[in-house]
Order: sequence, then C-alpha cells, then structure tokens
Amino acid sequence: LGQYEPEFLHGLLKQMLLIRRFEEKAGQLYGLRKIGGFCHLYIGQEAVAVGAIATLDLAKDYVLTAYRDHGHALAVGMDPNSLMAELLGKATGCSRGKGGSMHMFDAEKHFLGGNGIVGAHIPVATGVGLSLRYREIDGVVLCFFGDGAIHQGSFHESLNMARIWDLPVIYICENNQYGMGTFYQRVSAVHDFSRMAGSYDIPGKQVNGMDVLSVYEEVGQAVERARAEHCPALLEIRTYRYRGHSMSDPAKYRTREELDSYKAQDPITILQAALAEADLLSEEQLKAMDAEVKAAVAESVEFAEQSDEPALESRFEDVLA
Amino acid sequence: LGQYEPEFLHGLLKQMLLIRRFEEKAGQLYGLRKIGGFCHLYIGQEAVAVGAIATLDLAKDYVLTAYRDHGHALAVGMDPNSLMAELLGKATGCSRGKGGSMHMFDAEKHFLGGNGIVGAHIPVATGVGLSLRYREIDGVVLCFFGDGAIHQGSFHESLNMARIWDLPVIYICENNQYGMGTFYQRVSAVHDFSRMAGSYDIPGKQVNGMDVLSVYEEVGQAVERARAEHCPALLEIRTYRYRGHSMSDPAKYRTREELDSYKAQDPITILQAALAEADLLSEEQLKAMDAEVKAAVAESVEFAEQSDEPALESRFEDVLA
Amino acid sequence: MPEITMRDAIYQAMDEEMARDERVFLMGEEVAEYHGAYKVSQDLWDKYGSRRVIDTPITEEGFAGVGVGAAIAGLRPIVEFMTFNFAIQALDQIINNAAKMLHMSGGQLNVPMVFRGPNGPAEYLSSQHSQALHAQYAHIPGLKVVMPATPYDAKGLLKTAIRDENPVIFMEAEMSYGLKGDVPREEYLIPFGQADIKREGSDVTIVTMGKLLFLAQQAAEALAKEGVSAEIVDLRSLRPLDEETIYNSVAKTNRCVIVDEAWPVASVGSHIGWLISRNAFDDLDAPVELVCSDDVPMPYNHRLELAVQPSVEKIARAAKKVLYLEA
Amino acid sequence: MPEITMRDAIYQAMDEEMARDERVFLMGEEVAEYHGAYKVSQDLWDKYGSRRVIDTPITEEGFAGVGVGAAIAGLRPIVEFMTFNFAIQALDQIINNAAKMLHMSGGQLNVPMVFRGPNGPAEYLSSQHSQALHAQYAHIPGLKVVMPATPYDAKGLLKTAIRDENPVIFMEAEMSYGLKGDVPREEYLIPFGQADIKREGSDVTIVTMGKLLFLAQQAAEALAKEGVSAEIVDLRSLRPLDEETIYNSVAKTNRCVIVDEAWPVASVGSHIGWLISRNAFDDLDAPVELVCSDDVPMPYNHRLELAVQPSVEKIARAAKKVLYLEA
Ligand SMILES: Cc1ncc(C[n+]2csc(CCOP(=O)(O)OP(=O)(O)O)c2C)c(N)n1
Ligand SMILES: Cc1ncc(C[n+]2csc(CCOP(=O)(O)OP(=O)(O)O)c2C)c(N)n1
Ligand SMILES: [Mg+2]
Ligand SMILES: [Mg+2]
Repeated sequence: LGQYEPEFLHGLLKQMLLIRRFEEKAGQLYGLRKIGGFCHLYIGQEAVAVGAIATLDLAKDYVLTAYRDHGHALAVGMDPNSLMAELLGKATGCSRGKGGSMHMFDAEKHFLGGNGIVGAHIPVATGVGLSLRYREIDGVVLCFFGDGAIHQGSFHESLNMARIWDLPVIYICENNQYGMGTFYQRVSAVHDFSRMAGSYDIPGKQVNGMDVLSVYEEVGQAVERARAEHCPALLEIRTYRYRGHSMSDPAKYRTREELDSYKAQDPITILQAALAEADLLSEEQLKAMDAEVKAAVAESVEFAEQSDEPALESRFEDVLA
Repeated sequence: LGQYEPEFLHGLLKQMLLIRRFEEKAGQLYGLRKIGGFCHLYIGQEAVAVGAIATLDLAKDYVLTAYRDHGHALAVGMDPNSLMAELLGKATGCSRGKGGSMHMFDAEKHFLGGNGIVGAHIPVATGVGLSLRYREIDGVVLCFFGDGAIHQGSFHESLNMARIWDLPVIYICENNQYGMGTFYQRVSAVHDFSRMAGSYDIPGKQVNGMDVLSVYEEVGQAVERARAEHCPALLEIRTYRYRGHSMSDPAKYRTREELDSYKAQDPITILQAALAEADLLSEEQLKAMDAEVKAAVAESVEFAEQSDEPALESRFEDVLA
Repeated sequence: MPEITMRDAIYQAMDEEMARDERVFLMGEEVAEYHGAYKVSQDLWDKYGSRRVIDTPITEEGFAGVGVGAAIAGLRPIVEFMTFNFAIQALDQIINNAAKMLHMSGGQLNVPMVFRGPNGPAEYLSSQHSQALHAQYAHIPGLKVVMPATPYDAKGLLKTAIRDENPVIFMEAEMSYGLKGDVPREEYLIPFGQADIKREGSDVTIVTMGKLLFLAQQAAEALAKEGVSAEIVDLRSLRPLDEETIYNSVAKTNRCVIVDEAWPVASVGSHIGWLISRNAFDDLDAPVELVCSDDVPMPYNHRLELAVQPSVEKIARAAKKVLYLEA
Repeated sequence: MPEITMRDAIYQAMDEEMARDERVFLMGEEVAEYHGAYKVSQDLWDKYGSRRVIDTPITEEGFAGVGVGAAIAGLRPIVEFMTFNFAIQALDQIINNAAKMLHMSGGQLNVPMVFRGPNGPAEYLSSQHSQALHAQYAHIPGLKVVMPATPYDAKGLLKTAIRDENPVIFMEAEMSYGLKGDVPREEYLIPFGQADIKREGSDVTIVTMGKLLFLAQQAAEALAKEGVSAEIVDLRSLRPLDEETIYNSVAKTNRCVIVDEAWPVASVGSHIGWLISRNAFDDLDAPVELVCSDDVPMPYNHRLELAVQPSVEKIARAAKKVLYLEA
C-alpha cells in the first residue's frame, strides 16, 4: 500500500464507490420501471474495471467491453449524468437514448462501447489495436469480456491475429463465474482460462479481481509490455457479480454461501479497511467521499429525469453518417 | 514393418496409388476442360487419409473433411466410378452431379463430405460425435481440416464442446504447410498446432504425414482411446501438397527445392521401398498393383464419360426431403 | 379447451415430441438447468436429463453446426437460439450446411432439425437485440420458415416442424410468450404452407405474420367501427408460402395491406406485395400497401421504438388508403 | 479513353485512393503476397507494403471485426472477402457492428469502410460457392450496397465507397473480372443512388443490377430485331436505391422486367417489383415480371447451373410477356 500516493488510492476507492452507488440506483430505478429492458449491473466486479483502467492513458489508450458496461464507462471518467440519462432513454444520454444500458459510448474518452453480442467486440478491439500500430501510436487497448464469451470463435480468431500482427491489446476475461445461469466450469474444457494463452504464444495470467491493487499491478505490467513491445496478453481476472445476470434473473443457480463468501472479500470493503488500517483514510474522509459519490448519483438521476425525451423524428438520425 | 500382415501393407500402398493415379487423371481431365471450377488435388498427402482411415470400422465410425476430398473418399472405399462421374457432373456421380469436386458424399460408407466452407464442417463433425454418444454407439469420428482452417472460430467452439461432452472426435489438422498461397507460419501464432490442444485439455500430438505407418499408428491410438474413453484428441499431421492449391494456382509462393525435399520423402515411394527391402513386395506384385489401379482409374473415366448428364428438371430435386 | 400461454404451447410441443421420439433432443444456451432464458423449456431437463436437454456454451455457430451433424447422423435436434439476433453468428451453418446438405450430397443426407427462438423486437433493447430477421431465412431455398401467432398455431406447427425431414426455422416472439389462447388437449398437427384466415371480411385483405396478427385484429376492429370489413390472412408459414389463400382473399376484397415487422427492403412483406401485384394484377383496385418497421436500426428509447414499428393506427391508415378513404 | 478490365478498374480505384489517403488500407485472404485470389489487388502489396496490404488468416468473422475496429479508430479499411459466400461468417460483424455502431453510439462512431469481393455464381462450383447474396445486405439499414456492372462504374463507385463515411458493401463478380470497358485517365467519382440508363428505349423497361446488365443488353438486341424497344436501367447502387429513375422509365414504357440473379423470395428484385407496382400503379399496363434464379441451391453440373440462372432468353421472354406478345 505504501508504494502508492494516498490520492491515487482514494481515487480508486472513490471510483469503485461511485460504480457501486450508481448501480444500486440503477437497480432501484429499474424496479420503479424508469429503466426497462436488460440492465446488467456491475456490483461486485468494481475492482476489475477500476484497477485495470487506472493503468491507462486515455489520451492514447482505448477501452472496449460487452453489455455489462456501466462500470467501465464510469471508470474511464464518463459523466454519471450522461449515463443515467442514457439508461432513462433521454436525448441527453451519451448515446442520445439510442443505445441504452448495453451501449454506453464516449468517443472522446476512448470508450468504444458497450456491445450486446457476446464476443462480438473482441475482433473490434483487435482492430482498434491494429489502428494504433498502423498510426504508430504507442497506445494500448483493454478488451474486457466475460467467462461466457471466451468460447466464442471470435476470441480464437482475434488472439491469433493480435499475435501475428503484434497488436497492443490486453484481452481481459472477467471471470465472474457465471455466464447468465451457467457456472463457467460446466461449459469450459479448462478451468483456468489463462491456459488458453498458449494457443497464441502470448503471456497468460490469472489475477485476483476482488483486489483492486492486484488488478492494477497485473494489468499495469501487461500494459507496459504491450506499450513497449506491442504484444498482446490474456488475463483472466477472477471476480463475482453479486446481483443476478440482469434484473429479471433471480440467480437461483448459486448458493447464499457462495455469494457471501465473495461478499466477504468485497473489493470496496477490503480497500477501505486496508486504507483505514494504514491510517491513509480517516472516518471523515470516507464519509465525505461517500457523500460526494451519493450526491453525484442523485444529481445524475435528477439530470436524467429532467432531461427531454428524444424527438420522435430523431429515430431517422444516426443511421448514416 | 514386420508387425503387419503383408496384405494390410499392400492394401495401404494400393490405396495410396489409387489416389495418386486418380488425382493425376483428374488433373488431366481438368486440362482437357472435362472438369471445371475448383479441383483440389490430394497428391502428396495420400498417407494421411489412407493411414488414418485404415484405423476405422466404417460400420460405426465416420469421416468428414473439407473440399480437398477425393483422397478421403477413395480411402473410405468409395467407387472411383462414382467419384469420376461426379467430377464430370454426371447423373451417376455420388452426388448426382450436384456437388462436384468439393462435395463427395457416401452416406452408406459414413463419409459425410466434402465441405467447401473452410472450417464449417468442424462443428458438423462434432455433432456426428454427439450423435454417437447419444445413441451409445462406440464409434468415432475423424474430422480432417487444413492448416488454414485451424484459425477459424468454429475450431475453437467445437473442441471445447467435444471436451465438455466427451465426444469421440479426432480432430486432424492436415498441415500441408499452405492455406492457398499462405505459408502457415505467416498466419499462425504457434507453429506447432498440437499446442492448441492445451486450450481444451485434450491430448495433442504432431505426426509425420509422409509416413503412412506413423499416421496409422498415431491415429490408431487416438481412435482406440476415443472409442474406449469417449475423449477427443487433436493431431497435427504434417504433410505437403505437390500441386497448386487448385488447378489454377501456379504455386509460385514456394521453391522448387522445398517441393523436391518433400518429394524425396514421398509416402508412396517410401512404403514401396520399405516393402521391397523387407521382401514383402515383388516387382511383379507392384506391377500388377499398378496395372490394377490404372485400370480402375481408366474405367472410372470411361464410366463417367459414358454416363448421362442429369436431366434439366433434376435441378428442382434434392432441395427438400 | 384449456387456455394456455404461447410458452406452454411451445413447451408442450417439444415435450410431446420428445416423449414420442427418442431421437428428438433440445440444445441451446440455458435451456436445461436454467429452464430456458424465457422459460420455454421449463422442466424438460428435469424430465429428460442432460442427454436430451443440453446446455451449450455461448457459441451459436458451433452448436448450430453440432445440430446439423447430429441431424445427418440419425438424430432430430431442436436448436434453441436465445434470440434470432444471435443466430446471425450461426447463419453460415444454417445457409451453407443445413439448407444445402441434401443438395450437395445429391439427396443422400437430409437434415431433420428445428432452429427455434424469438425473433423481432421486444422492448428497450436497442438495435442489436431488436431485429426481425425472417427475410434472411425466407430467402434461402432448402429451409422452411414458420412464424406462428397464436398458441394453437405454435403447438401444431412446432410438432410438424420437429417431424419434418428438413431444417425448419421456427420463429417465436419474446413479447408473445405470455399470450394466452385455446389449445386442445388432443394431439394435432398443422401442415406448413397453409395460411389461416383469422378474420373474414370483404373490403380489404390484411396479410400478417407472427405476433402482428394482434395489431391487425385491433386494426380490423377499429375499421369495423368505421364500416370497413377487413379480412385477415395469417400466413403462419413463410416458406412454403400459401399464395393461393392470399390470392383468393384479394380476389374477393380487391385491396391488400401487408404487415411485416421487418425492415422494408427485400422483405417478405414487399415480396408478397410483388407477388400479389403480379399474380392478382387484374383483381387489384389499389396498389398493395406494406406496413413495416421504419428503415432504421431500433432505438432504445421506448417512444422511439414504438414509433419505428407497425402499429394499429398504421395498419388502419393503410387499409383506408387502399380503400381511397384517406390519402 | 483506355479500355481496361474490371479487375484493373477496381485495382486502380484502390491504388488511387491508397495513394491519396494514408488511412486507406486493404486486408483479406491472399490480398498481399499472392496478389489476390482473383488478382484484383495485383501489386498493391509490392507498392504499399505489409502495413497497408495485409494478408489475413482464414477468419472472416474476425477480420471483418478487425476492420470495424480500425474504422472507428481512425482508419479507412477495405476488407476483401474472397467471395461473399464466405462473408456469411462475417455477417454478425457487418449487421450488428458495422451497420449499427453509429446508431448505438448516438452518432459518435461512424464506420468508414468497404467490404468488397465477388458475389453471385461463377461456374462449376456447386451450391456453397455460387450464391448471390446481396439481399442480405440490402435489407439492412446502416449499410450502403453497390453492385457495378462495367469497369467505368466499378472504378467510380469504388472510389466513392472508399471515401464514404459509412460501411459500404461493394459487390463484384468472378465472371466479370476480365471484362473490358472504357475508363478515362482522369479522376472521376460516381455518386451512390444514381441509376444509369444503359440503353434508351420506349416499349419496356429492364431493370438490372451487376453483371446481368450484359444479358439484358443482349436481350434488348434480340428484342430490337423483333421491333421491341427496351430501355435498360442499371441500378448500380441497391441501397440507396434510385427509385425516381425507375419510375420515370416506367412512366414512359408502362412495362417492366426486373433482372436479379438472386433467389426470388425476399429479393431486391421482388422488392423493386412491389415498389413499382405501388408507386407507378397507374403507369403499369402489365404486371412487373422478375427474372431471377430458380429457387434452388446451385447445382455443379454446368447445364443445370446455367438453367438455374437468368438468361438472355428468359429476359427476352419476360419482356414479351409484359408486352403481351407471348404467354
Ligand atoms: C452471441 C450471443 N449469444 C447469446 C447472448 C445472450 N446473452 C447475453 S449475456 C449472456 C451471458 C454472457 O456471460 P459472460 O460472458 O460470462 O458475461 P457476464 O454476463 O457474466 O458479464 C448471454 C448468453 C448474446 N447477447 N449474444
Ligand atoms: C470461410 C472460407 N473462406 C475462404 C475460403 C476460400 N478458400 C478455399 S480453400 C482456402 C485455403 C484453405 O487452406 P487449408 O485449410 O490449409 O486447406 P488446404 O487447401 O491446404 O487443404 C481458402 C482460403 C473458403 N472456402 N471458405
Ligand atoms: Mg460471466
Ligand atoms: Mg493447407
């Protein structure tokens, strides 16, 4: 802990807290039917997006993920207002109410979505890596996907291309143990996904995704190597989602005990405790941080609710450039 | 050599010779424009299909391959007449003149094609394996595909399923060094394809495909294990095609020396020589065999040429069962 | 006659056919232990076990191909796509293998299997998850394509599909799984290629497919109040297509509106529009109208997504247009 | 004006645009060191090197997606499919990512790229390799779809495609690569959505797309000998579609035959048939005829495959039919 600036650690904590509170609020609004459709919450996995994205320089680096994307969107620094407005389908949403929960985008912040088709963004992220190499920019791409997505053909095709073309893409399998209702070991020949790196002659590693600093360090190493040597890597970051797959999932496929065992290693609690123990975070600081985060989330709801619905005619926009 | 019955060894040699002569004739007929379109010859690779398929019991086992399928079709024992007639697009062809060179089929001999889309038959072969397990038949499936096909997503998806469902499918990558004009190492992250078995927790092995007995032994072991334990395996069988990718390919992407180095280990010459050396094949026997094979090929041409064109109305048949 | 949901009707069809024929099995994502993403497979896994109700990894191309392989080797797979949006990943297997195997093999290998799942928009799902993709399949010879609207039709058509010797695309709808309708206790089958006249009428023919039937029915009610008698032809199967029933209806009404929730260009709807225009040319007193989705990807915002799709008002307006009651 | 082949016209368009814009690059199977499976890319690799002319592994889904990623991150990829038969494996990337990225991102990320390659049957290739699949793309909002017939059109349209800010499907034909035509030395562009009247006439309109133009021209010659004056409208782009030019022609001739080498159901051809029937209803003296491929997978046998496809005779016969000169 001592090796980091306190501000940096506070930043990580605050981002994780923001995601947690934002997602809790999104869940509530869903219950109130202010949000509809699929809404995949990131609660429990905060350390992954926050720790990984903290290693980046988003002036030149990029992030892509799947439909469980609110956490990553907040971690790249997107405005909670524009996210909440998007969830409510408002014209002020980051995707103008066209995309919704699964399609958060911020081109300026180099956050290229938010993709609803399992595995389909893996080649796209690879292409972003190609563009970096082509333009001779020493950026890197973080490509997040789930334990369910790793069996998709697009994974295999992409990692091979990334290796033969030396693309700076870090493939991050967020193994939250389940793809919808399916425990990952039921549908996977290997139980350690980092083994799959062998097929592509690239480094592979398992990382503890409940510990934001482990994530930060391991991803950081891969990022530095990718930046310097233009080489891809595969990381399996082991994590857990506390809620169901999406709002309609009662998650009966797992035990209370299993859930509790992960909650006992909650990434926010752990970092908070460690900071407190090391005297790096006072009770007041924590309270202030929590208040700030809650205020930001409350403001995002206010903003979203008061924003206009998109004009009906806008449905003919954003079809062709 | 001594461990095999001479008849068995003669059988292997004869099958390889038959394929060689059949393919040479097909090439000639192509030159004479009696065959059109794509025609992918198997010359140089004979040991792979012959050695591998010799391990099977085709009453319960199955074979599937891609579009370079004449060799496999002959190795399962299909009548050269029906193959040559198919190449000439005749009604007496195994696929009634509907399929042509890329689509040889013999349902009775459990040869399920003959598929023109690179990698697309790998899931199909996996499904044939599923059917065997489902019906509790102790058969196995040989699924042949090229070094170009191994990067397809279908490969990744299939091998994972085969492992989690314990399917008796032997995936055989016929690494003939080139996918069309592309040397395999240019498009592959790994140069030893058997390494990819690690991603699926199944056995993987490289095999010398210029030696029919090596092929027979290695495939035989995998087949026996698959039959007994219902487990898939991945074999990379290293081989070489002497001709271009298809008839229109001048194959300028490789050197004369490279080609010659493989011809120096020609599977037919090698087995012939070994048999002669071990006094298991006399000059007369060889001549008789060669004459028999040539006669069979000549007859197939005769048969094909004299066969009827399919009736124009038959184009509306075989669309729905 | 018991009233059951669409979900139950589909479930019953699978259950009965699995009980009847050992070779029938179900595979797809979450079909077994989770009882189906939309709870269509329900307790099939509990009843038939992991051998016959198989949870797959998320590999649409792969498991569609596995289905094809199983079908040519003696089984009769039902492959469930969580939605047909994801089946785009499996299209190569469907178009190049399932639809062509019989042909390429010169008649040797038929592919008796069903690909089923919901098609068309649900709600609040944006553009990747809200596509009505039946034109992609209806275009392809070698396939059969079925799209039931009612529980009765769904059950009878699915049983026919499972017994068919060819690959059948069976398209359901997320929004309809809870919809109720009468389904007899006794076994019945509904043949493909027979459209059903869901409402008789004399002034205008409304041709529908799938869940849009209910919009058409409401539009017909509204039209009736204005003195317009609409006949509703529910296609039920898109391939084969029952052209005769359509032409007979148009011969009577001389006017036609087609309702299709897909995009307009190269759609089943516009195809039928051309067929009628060509084959009932002399019967038509007005051009055939098509009510379809706007030619745009589906937006997430609910008002926008409703505006994009066919509606009761749009159908009624089109009917009045072909009757020259409105511009 | 120099006469060059279709192959050279396409090559020139790529070469000129690559020289003009650093961001343009070409990727696909065998495009670089092998100089293209059909020798379309020729010496581009020698000229521009491996950075800008990239041989891919055989992974259509993967490299199509790589193209999408490169396009949203500042480049302008040209993705070559060896044929569009293989692009079915990439359809998810094209439909769900390329066509929808701009929309899902609320206008933030456009996808300036071209997917190109041959479409439609060549010869002796059987059913998996001989498909005319343009309806699959024309159906999808968010895409543009172009299908040139002549070297002149191919060059001008491809240059426009490469400069377009959207994903463009550019469909060529194996059988046409050697075809020759006049192409000026000076630079020119051809805008999308402008059909071209390839022959003026007064008795019947023949609407064609892609290489079928040449069959239509021969049919028109044959018809001329019988005193029938055919006008040929070559669509050039299918999406956007130049409806006006079609309607203007039909307003003049009052009769129309559409020629499309795809299967009939839910095809671009039948769609246009409906459009004309609806929007030029009062102009039509006969139903619109469609000359397309038989609704069957393509057989290998050459006589059979020719019988399946549109022919000069079929087009001429359809023209006479709409003129009531023949049944
Ligand atoms: C190609 C495709 N198939 C199926 C789905 C439906 N689906 C959405 S999420 C999901 C599970 C994905 O699990 P995982 O990759 O582990 O991600 P997680 O939800 O755990 O973040 C499935 C099957 C889809 N969106 N795309
Ligand atoms: C999906 C797909 N993409 C491209 C092609 C065109 N194609 C035909 S064969 C071939 C090369 C395949 O090489 P490999 O798998 O090594 O088999 P080999 O020809 O060496 O037997 C290619 C690219 C195809 N048939 N299918
Ligand atoms: Mg997961
Ligand atoms: Mg090869």
